[in-house]
Amino acid sequence: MTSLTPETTQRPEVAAGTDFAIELRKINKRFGPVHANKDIDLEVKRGTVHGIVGENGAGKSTLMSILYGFYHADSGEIVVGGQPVIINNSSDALHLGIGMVHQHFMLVDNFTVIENVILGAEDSALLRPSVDKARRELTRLAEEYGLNVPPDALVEDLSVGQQQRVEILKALYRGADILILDEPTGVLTPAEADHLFKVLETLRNEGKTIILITHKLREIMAITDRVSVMRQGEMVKTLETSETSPEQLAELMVGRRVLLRVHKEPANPGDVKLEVKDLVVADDQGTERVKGVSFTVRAGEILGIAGVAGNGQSELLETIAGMRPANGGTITLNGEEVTAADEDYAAFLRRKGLAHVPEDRLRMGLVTNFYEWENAILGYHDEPRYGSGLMLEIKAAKAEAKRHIEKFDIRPANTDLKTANFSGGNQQKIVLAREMERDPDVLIVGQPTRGVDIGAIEFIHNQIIKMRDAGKAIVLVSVELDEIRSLSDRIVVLFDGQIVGEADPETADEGELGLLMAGVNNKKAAVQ
Amino acid sequence: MDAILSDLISLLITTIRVSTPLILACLAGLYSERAGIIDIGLEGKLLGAAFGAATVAYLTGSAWIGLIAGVGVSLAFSGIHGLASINFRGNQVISGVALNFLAAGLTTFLGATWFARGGNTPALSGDARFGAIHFPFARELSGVPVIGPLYSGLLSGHTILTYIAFLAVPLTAWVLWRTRFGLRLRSVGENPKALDTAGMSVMWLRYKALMITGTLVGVGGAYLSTAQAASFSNNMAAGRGFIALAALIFAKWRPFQAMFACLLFGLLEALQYRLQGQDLPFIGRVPTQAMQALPYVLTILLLAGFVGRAIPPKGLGQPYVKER
Amino acid sequence: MSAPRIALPRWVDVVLLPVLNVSLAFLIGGIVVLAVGENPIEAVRIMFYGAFGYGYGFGFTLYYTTNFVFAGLAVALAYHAGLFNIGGEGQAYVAGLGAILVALAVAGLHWALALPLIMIASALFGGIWALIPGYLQAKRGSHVVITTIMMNFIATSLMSYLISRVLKPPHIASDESERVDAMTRVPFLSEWIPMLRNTPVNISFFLAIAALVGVYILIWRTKFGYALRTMGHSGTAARYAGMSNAKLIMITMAISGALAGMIAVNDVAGAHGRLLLNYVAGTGFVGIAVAFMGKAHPIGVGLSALLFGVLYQGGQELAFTMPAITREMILTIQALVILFTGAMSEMLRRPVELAFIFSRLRGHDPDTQPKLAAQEDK
Amino acid sequence: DPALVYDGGGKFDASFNEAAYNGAEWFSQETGIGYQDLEIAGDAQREQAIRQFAARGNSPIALPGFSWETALRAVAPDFPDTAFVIIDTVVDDLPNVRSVVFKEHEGSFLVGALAAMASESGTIGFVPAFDFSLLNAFGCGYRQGAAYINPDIEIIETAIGTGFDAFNNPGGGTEVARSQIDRGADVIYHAAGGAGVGVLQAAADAGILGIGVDSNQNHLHPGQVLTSMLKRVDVAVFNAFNDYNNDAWTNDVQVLGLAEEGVGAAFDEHNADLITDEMRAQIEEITTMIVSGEIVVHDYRDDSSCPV
Ligand SMILES: Nc1ncnc2c1ncn2[C@@H]1O[C@H](COP(=O)(O)OP(=O)(O)OP(=O)(O)O)[C@@H](O)[C@H]1O
Ligand SMILES: Nc1ncnc2c1ncn2[C@@H]1O[C@H](COP(=O)(O)OP(=O)(O)OP(=O)(O)O)[C@@H](O)[C@H]1O
Ligand SMILES: [Mg+2]
Ligand SMILES: [Mg+2]
Repeated sequence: MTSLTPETTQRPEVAAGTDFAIELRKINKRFGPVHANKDIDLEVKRGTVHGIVGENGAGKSTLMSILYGFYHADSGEIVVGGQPVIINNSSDALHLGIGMVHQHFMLVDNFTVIENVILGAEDSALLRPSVDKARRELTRLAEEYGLNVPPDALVEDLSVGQQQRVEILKALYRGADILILDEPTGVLTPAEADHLFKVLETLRNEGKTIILITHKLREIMAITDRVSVMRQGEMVKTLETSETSPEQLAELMVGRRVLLRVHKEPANPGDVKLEVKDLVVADDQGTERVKGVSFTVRAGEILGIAGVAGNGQSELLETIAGMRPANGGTITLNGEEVTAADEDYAAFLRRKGLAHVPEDRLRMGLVTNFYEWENAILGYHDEPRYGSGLMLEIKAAKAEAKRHIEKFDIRPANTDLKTANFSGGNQQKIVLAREMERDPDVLIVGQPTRGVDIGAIEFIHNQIIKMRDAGKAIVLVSVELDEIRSLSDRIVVLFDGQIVGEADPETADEGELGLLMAGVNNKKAAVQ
Repeated sequence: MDAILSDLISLLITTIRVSTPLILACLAGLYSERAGIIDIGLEGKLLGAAFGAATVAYLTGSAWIGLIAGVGVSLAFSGIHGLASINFRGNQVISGVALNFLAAGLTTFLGATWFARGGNTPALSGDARFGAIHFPFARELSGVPVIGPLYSGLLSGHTILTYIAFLAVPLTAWVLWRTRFGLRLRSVGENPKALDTAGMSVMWLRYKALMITGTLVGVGGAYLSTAQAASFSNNMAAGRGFIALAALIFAKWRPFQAMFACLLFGLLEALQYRLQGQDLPFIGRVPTQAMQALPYVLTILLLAGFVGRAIPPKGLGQPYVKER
Repeated sequence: MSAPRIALPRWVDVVLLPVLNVSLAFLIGGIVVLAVGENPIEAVRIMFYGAFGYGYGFGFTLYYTTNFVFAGLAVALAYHAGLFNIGGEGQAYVAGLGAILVALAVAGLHWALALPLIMIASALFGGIWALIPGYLQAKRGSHVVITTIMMNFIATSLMSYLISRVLKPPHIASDESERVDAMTRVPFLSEWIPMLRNTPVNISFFLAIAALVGVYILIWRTKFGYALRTMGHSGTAARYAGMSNAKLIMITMAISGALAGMIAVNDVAGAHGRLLLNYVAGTGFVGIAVAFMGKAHPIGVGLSALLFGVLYQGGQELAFTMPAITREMILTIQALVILFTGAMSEMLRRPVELAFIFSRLRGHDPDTQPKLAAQEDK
Repeated sequence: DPALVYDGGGKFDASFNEAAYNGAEWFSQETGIGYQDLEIAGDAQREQAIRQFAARGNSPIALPGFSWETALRAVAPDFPDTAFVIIDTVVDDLPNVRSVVFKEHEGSFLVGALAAMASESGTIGFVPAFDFSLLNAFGCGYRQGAAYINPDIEIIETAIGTGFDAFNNPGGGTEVARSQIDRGADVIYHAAGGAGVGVLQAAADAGILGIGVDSNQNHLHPGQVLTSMLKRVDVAVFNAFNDYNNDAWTNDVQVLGLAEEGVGAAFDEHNADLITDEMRAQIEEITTMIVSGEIVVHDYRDDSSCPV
């Protein structure tokens, strides 16, 4: 329990002489047997961007949640602006000028932007005055920081990047001086991420303090002033960013040397395995999201589909995987037409040799309430090897799960643990292992490394390359341009439900791809 | 023509009376469920409140004091529901089921012990009951064609509780969409974490919602025993709490739609009373039971045909677990 | 505030807490008993004596338990698929029609041959009554909670008409069906166990036990059960896995209704030997409590069904012996049991945890020392 | 001691069961002998309840309600020394059972006639709890009586619900009665147990007349309840207890109609102002005619149909 002085919610006057916005001393936090934070010390200088890196489960989010009053430390001390404080709840943190953008957004989906911004910070019992004030304030913040969001749009209609801006606006609206961002770029496109960093720079220049948690060392190098590394609940080291390198950080995080570049041999394409022709798909609301997409994938090659999130990738993937009916066009797998028709078409396609690593592992690829072994057979439970007839042979399933665990180094190596208790990276490995070990002809992969630490990223990338080299046809969808470029043998860019261009990963530069992703097609323009 | 009109009006009058307790219970459920707490226990609260109201109205001779007692009883029920589902993160459905059993058992048991009438309370008369309120000139205008029956019959002549029920509808809409409390209420049912990280207490807000729930359903219970009937009798809620819940889902947790859903149920019930034992054109005489099943059959058909998917508040039914 | 959390031994969770919760319910019930001037300890003794003390009472306990098992399993199974079936009452009622039609049609047939037919008919009728909401949920998205409530009301109307106007033979005064032939009727256990003489517990009791085992296997040992649980946790994941949600919903509801329908085998073809108006008498609703109290696990459902059987039968004994304690009083105690064991089951966890910490502190268990140090910070 | 087990509606239903209770109390006060009674929670408990009383030596055991028949048949042979009395149905093949049935249709005929006489609008109502043979017998007698007085009379019949729980829905009773009143009914007879309280209330509120049932309900709303159709269950219970006590027990079938004063219309100070001498005289005449067989009142239960 944090202790010391009783005064809590008074924002401390800036004590002269201290240039630390935040000092954490000997913070401890346990969740049952898990010691998530061990004697953590951290000092964050005022007016800087302070990065925090660490593997999945290192305790970064926990530490920040303690700072934000969401968790109570078992012991330790928090000093804000030179004053020891007790932060009992988020309200205290807000009063101390601490704002947080959570890893999983804390937004009400069916509220408007304004409603989300004023929630909890209303000025009066009636909403009208608060709404009016917030509208003015949002206009000001939009101008000042470039944080543009339509104030009356429903949050659920916004792109992820815009939703994140709403989170930042929430914090700024409450007058936050210290802004914590927990993995803000995990779900952003490069352009959105760039924009975010511009915003953060502006904020820093205005004297605000920013704590940034990320798995992307490139970002750390680009924006932070100092960086702290956490490993297994401990604070390993804090460094000046200018005096370190990605390689050093990676080694500190993981405890061993990590290869940050993907090594792959040139592709050796074979027969056409998957052919998509003039595919048209509508979303649940009936809006057309895929508008006549065609491409082919050959054995032994990786086709990367690049694009800003929300341009039809999800619907495209789901349709190819048999989860969503096509409204037009055909899909051919191994020469057989397999356009989705029934609700259980995904199972049929699996039997035909198609495997699918979904974009959203938590909602789709896994049942978090299931044991690990149960997830190891999700989608394949009907196969005879898990029992003939109606019965499910648990032994066979567990044996398979064990194999996955060993081969993919899933930790903890326990088939009887609820999947929710695995870290994000390990959850992703459970999905990958399941889909890859099936030995499919075609593998569809969506956002394989979202929210995964670099150690795991390296592993996952190598697995995907291995699959390719084993002669599988692979479709990779990712918003990470780096990932697309380093893994793919060919790249197509999806914009507004259409393929607007194709690029060679060896030669295409980021700028060219970026323009394509924004819907600007130079080549087409040139032809006309 | 006149006969048809007066028939129609009397049908609508019945509809309004029958709908009153449904609307109150339905709005009550709306506050609870908008705050993320399932309320299967509306039935029990109606029953408990009806008992409390009838008992105290009888003892004091005042319907108003009875009303307060009825509200008190259902507030107490809400309190238990809150303890179970907010503090102890219990299963909200099972808590509601328990409260229904508790109300059924306790009201009859206490009634039997106190009044020795097998759980029924003595009949109320005079000020111990809510009487009809007549609008100015209602009597004078009653003879005027069309306007007369509409004004004197349909609008005038209900008890105060009916007017409260219908006023509670726009009031609820106003609260939900125009006030700070409404904003927080809606957010806590959708995503309690959002409210929590905004520095507000989820627990306290949910209790506030349950208090409103208790109050509204309490008025509904009092209506049953001190306005519609004139005493409490065993299990007199007769499934109205469940119908209110159905109406709430039907209305997709929106106040005006909730009112219309309740009015629809009321209308079908009124119609059913009216059509029993009568020859229908083309069909002939239909068994009583078929007429009585009509409201429920129609509900199912409407639900399947027109209303579409009802998407509940996302946080509904999930206890808010705040790890510390 | 953030006292250390310790992992409680499993037996605390599985045995101690439930026992404490039931005790608390009885304690509060006891206060009410005291308030009406009776001795609560004596009341509990009578209750248990009534439920277990002699063959006659025990037979009734088993009979009630049988019904509650079926009703509880119906709710529990649907719950695993993420469906809340409040319609057990109506499904059982309609199943009574299937049971009686077949039982009367095959009148004179030996029960051993008739029983499977009656079971199939009951399951079919109950299953269809549940399949309708299932279909509407699957295909039209109508919320199964409302539709099952509606189907309950419709069942009451339908059955009231059929019993009073169609099935009632002229020579019987009350509105009920013809009797089931003695040969055909599901036999009472007292035929083999004299101790249970004159009690309605019948072969269906073993059906209930078989159903408990069967549902366990269905949920956790079959491929269908796996799919059902996947959908229950996440409809999207089920779709991803290539399971048809619509089919799963309909099959689950049908099985759930069939389970509720087994009440008809116990009552219509067995205990009552005829179809009575409102014969289900709330059993379907008790099933909701049984399922949730049993945490939707067949073992739990079995145990909580037994608890309710004890409350029903013991309560009857109590009403006999202590006239001041009426059936409503029993209902009140039942409500308290549901409340404390079901809805407020977590209430005593914290105190128990603290008690454990305290006892370990006294015992100087080195393992807990650091955590306790943390607590002393406060 | 004698014992009494109530039927589904429970002890204080303000009508049928309560009448049985009153009979037992009457006996108890008259003789100073106590009695035991019990309410059951469901059909499964019927046999158990009887058996337990019999095993404890209670006799006679009074069972008001036809629903007791099956349980009685199961238990009575096991206790040949115990006397049973069942009310509302006939069990004549067991040596230790007395059966008492009432001609509700005759009593209902009388109140139907009164209703027709009192009605000014020419429209009267009947409210059964639900569609049920016994209740239909009440309704059928009522229709015949009303039609006897006024062949053109309009009779509205509306059930409150569809099952036994309709007996507990006074709100429904109120609404049903009101909808009948809206359609012009100015006298309403109910056969709805507890829900009937709501019917009488609605009638009183609207300033028209209600008719009570089973017990004398005239006092509920003095001047607003035209009469009550009395069904002397209390007499049946009292007689059974008393006969046994005086060693005058008989195992027979007693059919209590108008002739036996087992049914009738209630006249007391509460409805004195409503009943004119003329009406009274006419009722007496009808009574005589029914008793003498000059008027035969059809019993719905005979053929599940009603001539009117
Ligand atoms: N509420 C909780 N209950 C139990 N354990 C928890 C809880 N929150 C976190 N943990 C555990 O504490 C450890 C630290 O988790 P935390 O979320 O802080 O990691 P992280 O560094 O943010 O990881 P990631 O990079 O995946 O976000 C993990 O082992 C996690 O499983
Ligand atoms: N849910 C809550 N959690 C924490 N603090 C709260 C909460 N609601 C109100 N407060 C605090 O309590 C004080 C008084 O609150 P407020 O005036 O909002 O109460 P209220 O009149 O009940 O509000 P409303 O009617 O809008 O809900 C304020 O300082 C506010 O910050
Ligand atoms: Mg994290
Ligand atoms: Mg206020």
